[in-house]
This record gives sequence, structure tokens and C-alpha cells, in this order.
Amino acid sequence: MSLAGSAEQELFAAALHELLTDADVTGTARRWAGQDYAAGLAVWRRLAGAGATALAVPGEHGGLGASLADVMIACEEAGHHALPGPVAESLAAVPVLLAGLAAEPAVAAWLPLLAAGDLIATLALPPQRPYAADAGAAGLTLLVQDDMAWLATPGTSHPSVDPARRLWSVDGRELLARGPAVAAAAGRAADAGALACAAQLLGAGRALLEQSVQHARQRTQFGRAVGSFQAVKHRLADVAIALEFARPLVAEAAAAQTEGRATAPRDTSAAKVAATDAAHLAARAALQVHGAIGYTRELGLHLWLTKVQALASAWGSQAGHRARVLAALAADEATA
Amino acid sequence: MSLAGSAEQELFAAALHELLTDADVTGTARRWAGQDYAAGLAVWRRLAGAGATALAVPGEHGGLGASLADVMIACEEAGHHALPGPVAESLAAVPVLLAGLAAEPAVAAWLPLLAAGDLIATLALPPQRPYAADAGAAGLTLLVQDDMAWLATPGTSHPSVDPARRLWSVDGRELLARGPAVAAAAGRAADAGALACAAQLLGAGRALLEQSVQHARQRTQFGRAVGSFQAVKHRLADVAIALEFARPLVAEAAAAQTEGRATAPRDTSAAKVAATDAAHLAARAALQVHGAIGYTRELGLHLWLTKVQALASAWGSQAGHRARVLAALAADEATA
Amino acid sequence: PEPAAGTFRAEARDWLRTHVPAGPQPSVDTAEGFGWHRAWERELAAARLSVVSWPAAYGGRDASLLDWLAFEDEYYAAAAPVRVGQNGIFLLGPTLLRHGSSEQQARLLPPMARADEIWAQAWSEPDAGSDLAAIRARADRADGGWLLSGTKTWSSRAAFADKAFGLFRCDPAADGDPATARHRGLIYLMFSLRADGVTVRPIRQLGGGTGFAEIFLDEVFVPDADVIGEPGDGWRIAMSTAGHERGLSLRSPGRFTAAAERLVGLWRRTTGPAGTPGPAGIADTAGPPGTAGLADTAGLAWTAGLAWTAGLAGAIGAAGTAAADRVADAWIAAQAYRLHTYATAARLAAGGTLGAEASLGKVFWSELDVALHETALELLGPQAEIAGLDGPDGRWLDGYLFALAGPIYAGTNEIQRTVIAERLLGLPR
Amino acid sequence: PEPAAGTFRAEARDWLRTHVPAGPQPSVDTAEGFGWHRAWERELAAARLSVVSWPAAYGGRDASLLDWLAFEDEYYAAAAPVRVGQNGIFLLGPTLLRHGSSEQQARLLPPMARADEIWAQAWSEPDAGSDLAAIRARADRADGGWLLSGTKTWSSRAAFADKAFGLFRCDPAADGDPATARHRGLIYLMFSLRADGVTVRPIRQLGGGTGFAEIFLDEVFVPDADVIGEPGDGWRIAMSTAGHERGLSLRSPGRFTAAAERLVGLWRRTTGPAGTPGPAGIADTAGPPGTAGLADTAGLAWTAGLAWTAGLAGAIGAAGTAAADRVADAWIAAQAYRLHTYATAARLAAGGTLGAEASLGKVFWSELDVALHETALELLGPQAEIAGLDGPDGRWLDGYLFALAGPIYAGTNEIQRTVIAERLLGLPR
Repeated sequence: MSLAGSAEQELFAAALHELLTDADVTGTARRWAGQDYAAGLAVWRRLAGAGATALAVPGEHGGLGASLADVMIACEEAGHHALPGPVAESLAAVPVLLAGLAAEPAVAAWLPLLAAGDLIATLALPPQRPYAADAGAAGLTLLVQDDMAWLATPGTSHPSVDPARRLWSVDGRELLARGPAVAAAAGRAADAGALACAAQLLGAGRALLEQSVQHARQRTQFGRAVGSFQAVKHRLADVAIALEFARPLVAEAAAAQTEGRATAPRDTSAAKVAATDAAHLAARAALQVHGAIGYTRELGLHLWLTKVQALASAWGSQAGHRARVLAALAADEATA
Repeated sequence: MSLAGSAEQELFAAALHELLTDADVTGTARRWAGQDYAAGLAVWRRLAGAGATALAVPGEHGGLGASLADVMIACEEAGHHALPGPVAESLAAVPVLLAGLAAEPAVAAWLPLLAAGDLIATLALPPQRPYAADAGAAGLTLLVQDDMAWLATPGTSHPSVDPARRLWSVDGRELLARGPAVAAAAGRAADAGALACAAQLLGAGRALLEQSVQHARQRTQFGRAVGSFQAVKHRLADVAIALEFARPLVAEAAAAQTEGRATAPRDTSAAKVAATDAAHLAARAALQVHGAIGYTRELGLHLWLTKVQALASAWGSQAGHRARVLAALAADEATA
Repeated sequence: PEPAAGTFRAEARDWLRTHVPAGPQPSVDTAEGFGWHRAWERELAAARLSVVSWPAAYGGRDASLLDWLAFEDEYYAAAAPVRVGQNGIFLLGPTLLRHGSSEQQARLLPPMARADEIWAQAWSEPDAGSDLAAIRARADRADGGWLLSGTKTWSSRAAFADKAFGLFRCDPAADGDPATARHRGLIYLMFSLRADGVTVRPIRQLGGGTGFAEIFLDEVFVPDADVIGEPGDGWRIAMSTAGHERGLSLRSPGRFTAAAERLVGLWRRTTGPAGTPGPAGIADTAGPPGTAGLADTAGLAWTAGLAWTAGLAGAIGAAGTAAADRVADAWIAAQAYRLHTYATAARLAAGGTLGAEASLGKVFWSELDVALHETALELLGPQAEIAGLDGPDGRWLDGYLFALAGPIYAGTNEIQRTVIAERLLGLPR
Repeated sequence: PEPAAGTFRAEARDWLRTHVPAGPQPSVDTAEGFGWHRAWERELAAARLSVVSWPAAYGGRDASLLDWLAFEDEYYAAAAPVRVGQNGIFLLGPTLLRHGSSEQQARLLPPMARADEIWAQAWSEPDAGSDLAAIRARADRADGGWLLSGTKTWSSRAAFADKAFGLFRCDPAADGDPATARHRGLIYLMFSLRADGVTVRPIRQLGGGTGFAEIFLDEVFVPDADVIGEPGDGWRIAMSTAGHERGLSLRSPGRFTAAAERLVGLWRRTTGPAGTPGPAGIADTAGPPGTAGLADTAGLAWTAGLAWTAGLAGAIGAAGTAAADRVADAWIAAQAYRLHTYATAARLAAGGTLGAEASLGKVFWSELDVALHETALELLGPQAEIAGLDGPDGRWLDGYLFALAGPIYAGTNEIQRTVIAERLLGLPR
């Protein structure tokens, strides 16, 4: 299945939005931060009920075999609601990796569980991605290094700037597969993860813009609505522009990955750079529009602010992704 | 002589400002653009009368032997008034070069003429600086290549984006000096020229800010003074900030050059980068505040706008100067 | 989402490859250059490529939006000449197709398509600035038509164009709600720039050309046949032109993607893929040196290093290194604009409309255009300031000066940001 | 223009080298961490380094502005602990020295210098935001003193501090010109945070710490001895504190220059001088791999390349290349701020004053601080998001979160820009 067009995609996004609006994601995130995962996992199960966890799983393995564009819609809504958990990993990178290794029966067996939402998975891809996000909450932790894929055990963990997120170092326990197919699948998984991260950043940026607009309409200062000041208007307009023009880059990279185009790595990095910059702009604007209260954990705004900061460097730094775009352009130029 | 302190420097700047305000620099620039140099050279002679052309010439050769900080004050006022002519060359780079080659009697003979304003000079320093600015108006054109200094003849010329400026390719005619002293003097001359350029950019940026403020106070739009709009205020405030913090970098680089510190090249490049960025910001703001009329030659504003554009790449591009700062920092780090 | 119609794209590309003049293209702001460009428009028209999105009856090809975008892509990629007829083709043409009478369409569109008549716009006025509704030039009722009086300015192409179109105040007494009164009582008119009572004063632009002019009108007679729509309805008609998707609102990405590709090439020449310096230095020559030859041949070699001081020479990075992220960001932004435009075109083709969202695009492309050219000039070194330099690097300066107008015209970016904040985000006025 | 007094600079450097604790420094936002920092302040005080610019009589050294800047340079360069007593030392102390009675000075300054009493500020209120003059908390006249009621917020350090100082409305009826009335009728008061009627509610910040608190005051008695200056004169006194050159207005450049040096080091590790990639890859290991050891040792290796796709591996540039100009610009800006501050200090030492120019510096350092840390985090790779990471790279995230408050507090940058435009440039209100 693939959602037929933008109208269907919009309906799907709206359904996820409604689902997550009804769930108390803010409270859930607070409990997740205390490593109490039950409420969060319940939200994940509801997302699974809407199909979100099955999108990237192939049809022959119990999934929906959707395009990555559809996967990105789910990731964007997850970011829009600051959903805790290994979103980029479990919704995108792991299914893409496992689909490439499904010749191994043990591996294939996990795919339907992922699709159904009975299994939440995470992974580490050293050297670029040495930590498995939220391995403490995941039922399956993987490790791919060089051309080897391992079932892994979480080791020590580090707190992220995002309170509802921990980074785990992992130890390989059982070799699952080895060979060029592993390296190829890992490359696709890394691009899927980076793009899912970009989609979450878009969603988080949108949430920050919405909350800033809301605040600016209600709050008064010097006797006027904060949102009537030209500086506030223009700053929020710049956020809207940045988000608007990052979105088509995410869509293009999703198409490039789905179709296996040679430009997929370049397009993925371009999308990650633009989405990160847009989300950062939204975060800076949100802080400035909210003033001191935005710098606290009083409003819940910090869930989005810190998630943007975490995802900005997750799945590749800005400098690294810019370097990858340049390398691809330089290579094009050299062969042109 | 060196101006004793900032109070004396301010008086000198004010005197030059008054002198150039009285001269019709705008009309002069128009004639200079048509390669009619008489009026412009008359302004230069008045500057010489105030001592501006003698500052960088050593005392024993009929000059004032002032610090480069004093030279930069003259260059800044030249930029402030968009004075046509080879300012960075004749006021800074050539005297510094010739002072280093004054063991040659033929060379030493030019120094008092430069100081008195009887000679306006320009030079080319290939490969970085292949053109001699305004050689058509200069009485002395020099060329330094590798370790050789030549008396040169202007060849073909190219129009600059600044209508009151032409770039000349030059041909070496007579070898003046050769050896390591030439290369060393050329290095100092190049830094003096780049810094003089930075000082002109500061002055031009200041003029653009002043004209923008003036316009914003007088012009009304949508029934209000343009300058009462918050977007205009904040934009011009950013220009004021950028100019304010570029200035101490110019002063520091001048001190580093005067004292022959090892950091002089790095500090010079830092000053050129910051002054260029500040002047560019001023130019963009001026265009935006003035609207369409700023994009024309109706007001004279174009003299500053195009001079900023010309000087931005003269004496080294932004990318080149940033690279030089980084190279110096990397070298420090390596030896630290 | 590339346009499907590969055939038309391929035809356009082939035709442009064989027809775009190889040498330098003269400025459109001199009488000779204007004539040169008019001849080029006629060549385009002869190939039925001058107004591809118009109906076939008037010289077009009924091209879809996506095909029009494909044509624009190819046009910029081929470095084809600036469109001297664009005011007519992209602004007046669509207005006539939507609001003109069939008599007007039949009489005016074919000569416009053939560049037999080149049009200037006459919107702005000296004291109106960005506030278009503050128009004061008058159209007074006369026998069988109107008498125009007043001053129009920032009229691009007017110095050499044949005709002009714009808004005039036909009912100064229109009143009622003062907030909207200024928008009423306007009339949309076309007039000859050679009519009695018209004086055109060229305005020199920043770069020295005369792309703008001021138009003085002293009781210039315009017959009723040259009124578009109803008198008093001019504002509404003009706004529908300003928002026309093939005009300024949906600006084709061709200029930006072509410039981004050139920027990458320039950057590549100033830095290797892993930061290796580009070609540097000049071959030793015997005898007195000269720099004349260098100016036109060695070009970028000079930007690679600035090793004036011997001690630093070994450690100096390539200039391109210090602009690498700007190059990446410019390319990414051009790509984003291209993809966004195609997505918008697809949405419009499916029956969608374009409202205040157009403001998002206006700010984005105009800032992108400046950043692209600024980055190139920062890399270019001592040639960056030379006006009218031959060769591909010579186009950056002109392109930059052109780009600088972007944030000002067609509604300043400040106005656009306010529109975005108030109309899209719902912030209070 | 370096400070002349090399002796004091050298003494401070030597002392700091031998005394700054080597290990991780605990957060100032826990009870234990606060105590740790109080102990550090006492160590500084014992060496007479806690309040170097104060008079010797109160524990200082009568240090000149330039010497104070030198001390700050060395303090940041040594990565010494955050100053838990800074509200008192830099804000209240100078106010007391200028406006306090000699009794107040003798009673309050020595324990402040020794960190026996640590002070919090109590300026902002929940509904006042950036509009400081909108203060509503009251001081009502009582026998021999005042009764405070109301709420103060964004009170940094209040969670664990001993005392607080701030403005209260003592004459609600003060009227006259409404534009200035709000500034009249205010009183500058000091009170104990342990007094009856005081409730302190810690506020969690973005990074999780409780650097702020809300202070609820319910008829808290303050004796007349703890009023600074005259009742009703609080605004003028507070403004003179806010503008005090050793407080916020002339912010020492030490933090920024030290961070810029660290940024250059970080960049250097991710790119060679000519763009050669830094160390990359991980040594092959036999047996099942694990990533635990990597997290703390290999660090930056992961940022060097992103060669997920085999075809591109050879061509990939170092990550540092794509941030080179940001690194250069951050270093240049830190340098500019340092030089500007020293020039201003020299001017003040010569009898100059600092007015609205302080706004230029506020915007500049706060934007610089964000840009510096942002650039570092963009280079840092997967460790960038880890909170409380050990080692020098671990300080970037905390530093970034701290920097984010810069554009907001002490007058938002929007307010500062308006001040610059209206008061320095003369644009109309």
C-alpha cells in the first residue's frame, strides 16, 4: 500500500494528530523521562493501531509496504507532538535494515511484530551513530558495524538534552548476518533514519511555531499583544518560510530513497540540513517570543525545544551533512 | 609624529570630514567616472594639505611617520565620503612598500612627493592583486611580482562596479629592486592595503547608515515615518552594532602592523572580514530602507553602495581572508 | 516531481542549444541592446516559444504549468537572453486573457507575442512607494475615452518600450470606509508611450543601466477601447494580475537552479573535494612581467591563497573551504525552491489556488538569489568587481545587482513578512 | 590594548592554575552543588580574589577596570567555576558602594565578599515580563519598616541563596505624567529569603536545573535599615546598577574568548589546516563489538565522515570544512568583543560614561555566545546532545543552553535594538 496522493496523506496526518492530541503526550514524556515507559508504550500501541509502525515493513512480512513519504508523515506527526521513544529507529531505520536482511528467518520473524507494534526497536550504527536511542524502552536492540549485524544488549546510558530520551552504548551479543548485503542495508537504514529525524524536526518546528503564534496572540506587553509587534511578526514569518521550504526537500529525499536513486544520500543530507535549520530557527524564535517563561519547563515548551536540540545532531551533524552534500556535488561536477 | 590619543584622532577625523564635506565629492566622483580627474585631484591636494598623504611616509623622507592607526583614520574618512582615487594604494600600500625599498635612491625620491601630495601612486601585486586601481589617474604605477619591484606602465583597463574606479592591468617597465627585502616589503604593503580597504569600508558603511537614518526620519509610508517601523529600527540597529564591533578590529590590526607583530596578517584579515560584512549589512539595509530610489543613481547613494561592492573583493576576497584567519589559528593550535 | 512532458522539455532544450547566441549579450538598457533583444524575442516567437503558456490562437502552445516550468528551467540552463517582453507576456497578457474583451485579446496579444509591441508597466508613483493604493495619477473622463495626467515611476523597460499599462484614479470622490476607499475608484488602462503628452525620463540604476524610467503624463488621451474591465474595478483586476501564477507569484526556479549549478562549479575550482587548493601561482616568465594576460585567462588562480606572509604559506587553506557551507546552503535552497515550485504547480494544476502563500515564495527566492550571488562574489577574488567581464564568471556581478532589487520590488520583503504573519499565521494587525 | 598590570594578571593566573578543581564541577542548581560553589567562593575570598574591583576595606583590591578584565580573562581561561555569588558581587555590591549608607556597606559587603551571604535578585514579576516598570509587588509602610507583598519571578539563585534585593511599589498613588509615573513610587529593598512570609518555588529551566525561582511574599517585614536610598527613588538607583560598568553592561569578554579558543581546537580536530579529514574509523576488533568504550574515548572520530554510501566514500570532505567560515566568524567576533571591551574600559577609566552604547554590546555578546556554541555543537556529532558529558567537549551543551538565555534576559535583544535605534540613531518612537 501507499497512500494514493496528498489528500490521503493529509487525512492520515490528521488522524495521527487527533490520536496524539487525545493522548497526554506531555505527561507521558514526563514519565518517560523518569524511565517509566508504560504510558508511552501505550501511546505507541495506539499509533500502531493507526498503522504507523507498519508503514515501512514490507507487505510480505505483515507490514503495509508503504512509500517512505508515508513513513515521513508519521514521523513528522511524532515530532509535532514531541512523542517520546525511538521514532526514527523503530518507524524507519530498523524496518529498512531488517527488510534487507529478511533472508535470515530469525530476522524475518521480527518484522510482523514491528508492524503490529508489539516490538519497538532501536539500533546503533557506529562509527557515525554509536548510541542506540532509548534502548531501555525498546524490545529489540541491534548493532551494525562494518558488514556485520548483531543482536545487541544495552550497556551504559547517557542522558540526552531531551529529558525524554536516553542514549545507550550497546554490546553485540549474537551475530545475525554478515556480508555486503548487511553494509548495503545499513546504508539504506542510515538514510532512512536521518530522514525520519528530519521529518520529526519539521513537525517539532511546526509545533514551536504554533505555540509561538498562540502565545503572541494572547500575551500582552507594553499594553499591546506581543504578536502585534513587527519584530515578532517578521521573525515568525521567517520561521514559516523556513519550514515551508524544508518540507519539499524531505518529500524529495523520501522519493529518492523509495526509488533507490543514486541521489538519495545527497537528497537526504540536504533535507536533514534544511529541516534542522528550520527547526532551530523555530526554537530560537519560540524562546524569543515567549521570553523567560520559554526558558523554563513550566509550559511544556521545553519538550520541543530540547527535542529539536537532540535531533539536530542525531543521525549526523549539520557540518557532516553539509559535507556530504558538497562531496556529492563535487563528484557530479567531476564527472559532468 | 603620531596622533597622541583618541581625542587628537577624533579632531583629525573631524577636520578631514569638514574638508570633504565642503568639497563636492559627489560631483567629483561623477567627473572621475568619465575619466576627468582634475576636480578629484584637487580634492586630493586639499587632503594632502591636511596631512593625509604624508601620514604613512617616514619622517626622514619628508612624511609624518605616523602610526597606521592614524593612516586608517584618513582612509575611513575617504570611505565616509566615497572619495574617488587609489586611496588604499596611495595612502597606505605604496608608502609602506617604498619605505621598505628606500635604500634605492630612485625610490627614496618618490617618498617626499607622495607625502606632499604631488604624486598619487598605485600598484599591482599579482597573483592576489593583479590590477592597479585607478592607474589612469595616478602619477606612479608600480608592480611587485615574486621578489621583484618594477616601475610599471598601465595597460588595458576594466570598469569597476564603482563607476568612479577603473582596474588596470600593468606592464613592468624598469626593475627597481630585487631580493628578499622586496618580498617582505610587499607583504607589509599588502597588509597595509587590505587594512586601508577595511577602513574605507567602515567609513562607507557609516555613511550608508547615516543616509538611511536620515531617509527613515523624513520619508513617510502608510502614513508613518519609515523610521518608526520596528523592522526598520532593528535593521539599522544591527548595522550600528556591526560597524561598532568592526572598528576595534581595524585598530588592533593597525597596531599589529605598526609594531610588526607576528599576528599582523591574521589581525588584518579579521578586520577586513568584519569591516566588509558590516559594510555589506549597511548596504543591504540602505537599499531596503530607501526602497526603489536606493536602487538608482538619483540620490548619489549608489556611490557608496558600489564602492562597498568594489572594496569588498579588492585586496582579498572574504573567503580568502577567512581562510587566512583559519590558517593562522590552525598554526597557533598546532604549536600550542 | 519533474514535469511529465519530456518531449516538450527536450524540444525546448534542443532549440535553445542551437539558437541561443554564443557571444556576449548586449545590455537591454541601450537602444541597440533593446533592439537586439527584440530580435531574439521574434526568433522565439517564430519557433512558437515566446508565450508557451498562452492559447495557440495567440501564438502560444497551451502549455501546462509544469511544461512552462520545464521551459523556464531549460531557458535559464541555456543562459538564454533576458526576456525584454516579460512585462507584457507575464503580467498584461494573463490579465487580458482573464479580463480583456475578445476584441482586445485579438488586437493586442499577437503583436505582444511577436514582440512587435513591447510593454512597460506603469504602477508605482513617486510618493506611493510600496503603498500601491496611494495612487494619485488621474484618468479624467473625456469624449470617447480618458485623459491621463500624473507621474509614474520605476517603470521597467519604459525607456525603449512601445506601450504601457497601469492603474489610474478615475473617481477621486470614491469614499465610504477609509480603509478600503483608496482601493476603489481606480481604472486599469493601456496607453502608447509615443502618444502626445507622454514624456519618458530614463532613471539610471545602481549598475548604470536604465532599466527604469519615469513617465510624465499630461492629458494623454486613451480611447475607451483600451480600458480593461470596468472603470473603478482596476484594483481588483490588478491584484488578480499580481497574483497570477505564471507571473511573479510563481516565479520559475530556472534562474536559481542554473546559478546554483554555476556556483558549485566555481567553488569546485577554488577547492578540491576534500579541500585541496585549486590551481595557484603564475608560471615564471623571463623579462619584465605584465598582468594584462592574466586578467582574462588565469582567473581564479588568485583566489586560492593569500600567502603574503612566508611563515603562513604552508598552512593556508583554500579560499573555497571558507565558503563551503554557504555553497552547500545556496544549492540546498535552490533545490528547495525548485521542488516547492513544482509541488505548487501540481497543486494548481489540480485546481488549487495561490493566495498569501505566494508571499512565502517571494521572500524565499529573493533572499536566495542575493545569497547565491553574494557567495559567488566572495569566492571570485579580484575579478568580482569588474563590470561587464566576459565569460561565465562575468555574470555574477550583474546577477548580484539584479538580485539586489528582488527584496524591494513586487512588494518589499517587509510587506511580505507582514502578510505572512497576519494572513497565514493569524497574528493581530 | 591589554591591561598594563601584568603582575596582577600573572598572580591571578598562577593562583587559578593551582586552585581550580580539576574534576567535574557540580551543578550550582542543587543544594550540594550550591554548597560546593559557596566553598569555592570562600577560597577565592581567602586569596582576596572574590571581589577584586571592590575597595580593600571590604575584601577587594581596588582593582582598575582593566585589571578586573584581566582577572576575568584568566578566570574563564582557567575554566574556573561559575560565580554563585555574582548577583551580589556585580549588581548589589556596586549599588551599595554608590547609594548605600556607610552602615549598610560595613554590615553587608564583607559577608557578601566572603560568600557568607549569597544574594538573589528580585526584579521581574509574572506579568511584567520585559517591562520592568510594570512592577506590582508592594511595600506598605509599617512601624519601623515596610511590609512586602506580591510575587517576584525569574529570580536567579533564589532557590538556595540567603537574601534577595529588588524593587517594590511603595507609593501606588504616584501620578502625574503617565509616561513616567510608573517609574516613580518605587523603593529599593533588601530582604532575607528565610524571613517569615517568604516562600520560594524553584523553577526548572530548559536544561533541567533550577537556576530560577519564584518568590512569594506575604507581608514580609523589612526594617528601614534595609532600604537603599530614599523610598520612591528605587527606579533611579536600580537603573544605575543595571548600567554599572562592572555588572552586566560591560560584560567581561573572558567567557567568549575562552570558548572561541576551544572552538578553534574542536574545529582543528575535525579538519586539517588544508581540509584534510581528522582521525576516522575504529580499529577492528575480534569478537562481538561494543560501543561502550567508544563513547568516552574516540569522541570526534565520528564526525569526520558520513560515508554511508560506498560510492561517495572517497570524495567526502571533512565535516570541519563545512563549518570553517562559522568558526572563523565566531573567533573574529570574540576578538572584536574583547578589543571593544578593553577600549571601552580605557575610555571609562579616562572618565567617560556608558549610556545607551551598552545596548550595542548586549546584543553583540549574546548573539555571539549563541553562535559560538551552536557552531561547536554542529561540529560535535553524536555526543552533542549528551547532557553532563565529562571532558572539555561536555561543556558545549551546557554552555549553549546558558547562552540561549542571553538574548532574553537583562532587556531582550528586541528592546535593546529599539533603544539603539531611538537613542543612538535618533529614529522616531
